[in-house]
Amino acid sequence: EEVLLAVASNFLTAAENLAEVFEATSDHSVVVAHGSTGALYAQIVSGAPYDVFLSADAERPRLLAASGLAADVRTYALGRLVLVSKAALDPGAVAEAFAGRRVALADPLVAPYGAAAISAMESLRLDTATFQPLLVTNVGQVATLFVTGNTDFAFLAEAQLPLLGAAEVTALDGRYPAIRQDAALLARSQANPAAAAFWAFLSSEAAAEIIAAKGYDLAE
Amino acid sequence: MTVWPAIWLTLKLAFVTTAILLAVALPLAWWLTTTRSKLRPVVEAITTLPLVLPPTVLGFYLLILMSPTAPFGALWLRVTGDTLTFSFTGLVIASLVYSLPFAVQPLQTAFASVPQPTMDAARTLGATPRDAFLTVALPLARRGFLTAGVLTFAHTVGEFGVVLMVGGNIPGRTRVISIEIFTAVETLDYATAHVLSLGLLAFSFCVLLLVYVFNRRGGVRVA
Amino acid sequence: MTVWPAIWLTLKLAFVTTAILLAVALPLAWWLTTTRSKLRPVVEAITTLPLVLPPTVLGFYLLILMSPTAPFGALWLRVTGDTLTFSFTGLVIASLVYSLPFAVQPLQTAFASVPQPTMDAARTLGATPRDAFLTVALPLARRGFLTAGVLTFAHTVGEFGVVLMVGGNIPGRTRVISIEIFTAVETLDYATAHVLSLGLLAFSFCVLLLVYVFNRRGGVRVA
Amino acid sequence: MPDRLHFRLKLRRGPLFTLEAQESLPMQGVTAIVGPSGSGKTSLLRALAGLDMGVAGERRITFCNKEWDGPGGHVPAHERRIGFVFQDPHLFPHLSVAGNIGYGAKRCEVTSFDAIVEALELGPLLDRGIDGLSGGEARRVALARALASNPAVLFLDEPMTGLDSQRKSEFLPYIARAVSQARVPALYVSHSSDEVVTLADRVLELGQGHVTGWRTPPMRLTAHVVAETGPGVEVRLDGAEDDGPGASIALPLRALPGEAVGIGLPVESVHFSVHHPGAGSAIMVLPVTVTRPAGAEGQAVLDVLGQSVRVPGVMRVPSARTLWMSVLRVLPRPMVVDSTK
Amino acid sequence: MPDRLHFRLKLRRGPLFTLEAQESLPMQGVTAIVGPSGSGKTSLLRALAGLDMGVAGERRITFCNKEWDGPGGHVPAHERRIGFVFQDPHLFPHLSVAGNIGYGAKRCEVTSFDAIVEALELGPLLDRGIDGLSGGEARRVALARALASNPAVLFLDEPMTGLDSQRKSEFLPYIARAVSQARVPALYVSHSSDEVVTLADRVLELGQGHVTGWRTPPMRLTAHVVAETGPGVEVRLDGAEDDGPGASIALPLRALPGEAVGIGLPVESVHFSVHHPGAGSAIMVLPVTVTRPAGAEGQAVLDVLGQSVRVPGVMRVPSARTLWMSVLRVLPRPMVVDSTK
Ligand SMILES: Nc1ncnc2c1ncn2[C@@H]1O[C@H](COP(=O)(O)OP(=O)(O)OP(=O)(O)O)[C@@H](O)[C@H]1O
Ligand SMILES: Nc1ncnc2c1ncn2[C@@H]1O[C@H](COP(=O)(O)OP(=O)(O)OP(=O)(O)O)[C@@H](O)[C@H]1O
Ligand code: MOO
Ligand SMILES: [Mg+2]
Ligand SMILES: [Mg+2]
Repeated sequence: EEVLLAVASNFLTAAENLAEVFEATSDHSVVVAHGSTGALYAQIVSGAPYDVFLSADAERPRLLAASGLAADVRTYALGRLVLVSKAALDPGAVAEAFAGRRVALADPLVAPYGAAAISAMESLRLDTATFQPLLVTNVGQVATLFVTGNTDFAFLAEAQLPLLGAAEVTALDGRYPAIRQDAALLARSQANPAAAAFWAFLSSEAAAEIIAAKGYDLAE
Repeated sequence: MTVWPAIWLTLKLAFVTTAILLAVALPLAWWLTTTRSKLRPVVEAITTLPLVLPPTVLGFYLLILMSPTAPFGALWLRVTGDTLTFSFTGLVIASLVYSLPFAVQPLQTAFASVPQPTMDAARTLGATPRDAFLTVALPLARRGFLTAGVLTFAHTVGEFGVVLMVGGNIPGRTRVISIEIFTAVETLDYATAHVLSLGLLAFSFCVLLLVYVFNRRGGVRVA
Repeated sequence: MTVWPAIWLTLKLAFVTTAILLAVALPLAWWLTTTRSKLRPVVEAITTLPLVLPPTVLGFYLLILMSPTAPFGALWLRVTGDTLTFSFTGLVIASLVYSLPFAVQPLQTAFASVPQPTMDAARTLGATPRDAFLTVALPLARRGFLTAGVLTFAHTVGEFGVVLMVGGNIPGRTRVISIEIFTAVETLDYATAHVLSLGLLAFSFCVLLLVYVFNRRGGVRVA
Repeated sequence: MPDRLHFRLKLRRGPLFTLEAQESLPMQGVTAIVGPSGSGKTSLLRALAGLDMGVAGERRITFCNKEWDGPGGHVPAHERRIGFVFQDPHLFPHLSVAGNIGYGAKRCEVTSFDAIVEALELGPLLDRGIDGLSGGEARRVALARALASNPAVLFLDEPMTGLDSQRKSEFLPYIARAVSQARVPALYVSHSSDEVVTLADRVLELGQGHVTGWRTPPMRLTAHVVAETGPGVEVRLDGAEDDGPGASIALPLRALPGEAVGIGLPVESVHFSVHHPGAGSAIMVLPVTVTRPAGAEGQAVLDVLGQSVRVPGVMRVPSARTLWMSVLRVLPRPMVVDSTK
Repeated sequence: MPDRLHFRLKLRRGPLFTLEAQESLPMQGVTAIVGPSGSGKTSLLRALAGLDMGVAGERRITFCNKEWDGPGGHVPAHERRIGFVFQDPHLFPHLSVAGNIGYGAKRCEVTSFDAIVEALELGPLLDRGIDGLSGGEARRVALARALASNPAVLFLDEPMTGLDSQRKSEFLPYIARAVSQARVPALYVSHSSDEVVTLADRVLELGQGHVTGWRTPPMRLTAHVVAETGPGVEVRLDGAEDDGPGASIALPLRALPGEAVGIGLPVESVHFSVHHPGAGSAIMVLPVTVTRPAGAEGQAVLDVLGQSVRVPGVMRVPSARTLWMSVLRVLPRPMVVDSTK
């Protein structure tokens, strides 16, 4: 049997790790689709045949449950937002560093990490008129812009850092509301044994280890 | 990340779409070229519409139309037990709409340049309209047929926006090459992006070069 | 969410691209039609390439090429003080590449169907090659010119994949209609999606209908 | 009752031209259609063939008792079995010369493909494409294509255009033979009086879209082949006496001894005189009795060796009872005598 | 030294045909080019015009001491000032009739646009598009277009195709006048002996891609206009005596009194006889002296009212010292006498 995961971009590498381990320990297989949280949610609402949705927020899984599309919801990780730059950054002088430069972030409308980035900027008292914000659809693209040299600063998930290579990282702990990442077991997949097995695996010790190792906090 | 499922899926989609569209476009283009019906401009406009509309508009409407909650999508779900959105069948339907003008337009242009007197000659020689179509109009329009095939195939291979909206990017099911490259870039998997892009680039170039080398034609000369 | 900046941006992009491309494609298509050079198939293949490549391949290479850290992008940055990616200029460059075949192909087809004897007649009447091109080939190819213009414009309006990759969706700068619709659908803002899609649909349909009603032509008749 | 083609047509073409014609044509032999450029000859043939159906107007056509167009229905063009040679060749560009000729032949019981190819000297061209054919070559292919389609009637719109005189003089008799042997009637549009003299049994004239009447049919005498010579045949005019005038005329024509041959007399090569001109450059000098002088009632009628000949009005026949007719050139035409008669 | 067009050409067209020709043509009056279909007449004209440049081969052309093609360079087609009437009209489909005729005229000092339009009776068609033109109408527009471009030389490839005989007989003199008045020489491809007799000053024959030689020029007598009559003119043959034969011939021609007129004698309408035929249908009966009988050395030469006439080999001139020549039809041609001589 096969389980089809819809994974928010920030969690993609972690999900792939989880899938590997799950496939090794069960006789099920995993297919991973990814996108921004909002895009995946819209797809599910439009009938996309996902089994498990690993969101980057708590809101959308809750909406799914409320509309009966999700059979079960649980928090699987707490995300961490970071700001990366090419040169080292003084957390106190972010506004000066940003002035006139390009700053990439995910579109807050569809990506919770983008929404978190907006909160962080507010808490740093940054005026978006003083620099060039680049809004792209998800944190994966934010990373792309940074790596290809198309932006000087990027708001990313900590889990993405290993992909970037050389980069200066500024932690933003406390400057944004907690990013509670919930998972939803979709109602249409209750009969799918692979989905049920993965749902169980997600709350296992082994899974928690992988998630933590990737740069997430664990709920309580 | 293996790229073969995406390549296979893309080719399958392009082949199925091209085959169906050529079969549909041939009579349609001939009708548009020969009819004296008042409806012609309307049909012509509808046929051309997908060309002018952004893929996202198409994607949006197809998404609405094919969603399991819409009448058509619901009917499909009841009959086949499968949802149309985010499935291969859905992609084929979307591609058919999306690439329709690319099949119809070159054929129509080619048919329009079949000289009327030549068709008249065929008729006086005893050819029925159908016979004259098959033995004169079609052979004379063969370049248009080739162009229609190549364009439809290419356009389907290059389809992105519509697929992204009605297909998502589910590996092995709806993740075609264009989406795969997009995904590879997003996940900073430049190796895959390069392999796919370069491969497609080289492949396309070679195919086109072959087509053009073998398709030498007289053309106009001036100096 | 106001939709006007996106509409305005889209139209501006399409106009600029169409104007530049027609100017470039006209001599290029004529050269391709008349030349006897061995290079013709190669140039032809290169010209057609963007048609066959998924927008994401183009987007990927443009992203790499135009980035400020790449030689071309860096040069641009030094000369103009502006980066190419995520700017209107970058979008224009991407659109030029993306829509090139849509301008060249119809013109080439039209030029190829200009009869050689008619050009010969013009020459014996004292028309220089340039003169004959302007007064005979071009008027005879005017349908092709119109088609090239409409297709280029439409294709640029519908551009999505490339823009998504090299332009992002910066409101007022690079967020064109197709991206706006995509975003609206992703955020389940169906109201905006409907307004934009319906508007575009109605507008396109009317334009096409007008084109086709006024563009009545003889065509072939068989029965 | 002989077969006829009746038509009553009214068709508008453009703001200035209306074809409005009504006539009944015998469907035997060759009916020439003449008239100035733009008088509607091509329009008439196309209308009769059932092409240009889009143009509204009156349209009644009956061919050999079969209604082609009318209240009773409409026979589509491809069922009319018309061997149409258009004013321009309009060959199929995607087919070889042989493919062009065979196009119609394939769609019916094949007639004499090889004979046609030979008569038109198309053998060496058969495998070629039609690109690069010379003007006359293309024209011959178009002719062969129409002839090979086993037509019930031939519509020939200036079919000899661009053919050299040598080929024309070989090919006109060929058409004459085809028409009489296979009993395929023909409508023949031509501006050439030679062609009309050679082929036409009657001449219909058009002017500005209307039938303006029948012209005097071309002058013609009948003769019979007495011997085959190397390059052609020797014929004797019907009514000629042994060793008398017209007893032995050499013609460059393929025919069998005993066959009937029409001897067309081109107006511009017939010299009427009151005295015998003596030895000279004429092919034959024949005694002529004027049966009816030209006058108000119509053209002059002559008796030539017992054959009656009507003289077109343009000729100035001297007013005398007996004349000499010097014929400088004849245009022969084979005639298959109807064996059922 | 008179102006000439020298050429030496070798061009392959297809696997079977090679044009390999070399000749020097006087660039005065009309040079007819005749030959069977496919002999290379069109190919020759196109090569001389500098079209078909892509085909390799030898190419040396000098026109009136100016090198058109050769080691010294290449004059492009549009600078050769050739009024080319192609075998097919090839009109500009996007222009009106007037636009077509004016196309060349706009590119040079305009010559007699109106006169040409009038001569070809194109007035009523001027505002029309070229769609729906009849075969003859299209041909006339093509002719007018070439004539109006103020050419230095005319290349006419069967230009009278599809013209009715009425219009032909009006238009041939028009071309003759244009050629002689404006001193525009012409190369004239034709299969029609009438056209050749009317126009040609000399006749070049092609066969299978080669020049096969010069033919006997058409028989022609000179005359002068003595009076204008209503429909035409009355001319007197040079050398004719008052009230003698040839003193007064009516011709349907526009010309001014005193003008010279060439009287073409079509072979098939000239009757030589030893006796005077008496009153008859001939336009004129002239006494003839045989200066040189036909024989091994060549064609017969006759003396007609003091004018010398060479008789083509095909005619059987009776062997006698003096003959009568009955002329049944003449083809007149205006001749502007060279005033510089
Ligand atoms: N579509 C049209 N629009 C306007 N006029 C037309 C159209 N079709 C035909 N005509 C006119 O109708 C007239 C008759 O044309 P048609 O071709 O029948 O002449 P024709 O007798 O065959 O002449 P020709 O001997 O020159 O071939 C011409 O004057 C032509 O210009
Ligand atoms: N591209 C070509 N390929 C093959 N053969 C060709 C090509 N072009 C011309 N020919 C041949 O060359 C020969 C001469 O053609 P051309 O048109 O010069 O003849 P023409 O003397 O003008 O004949 P016509 O009187 O029939 O017009 C023809 O036999 C023709 O088939
Ligand atoms: O992982 Mo997200 O949904 O792009 O913030
Ligand atoms: Mg006609
Ligand atoms: Mg020719």
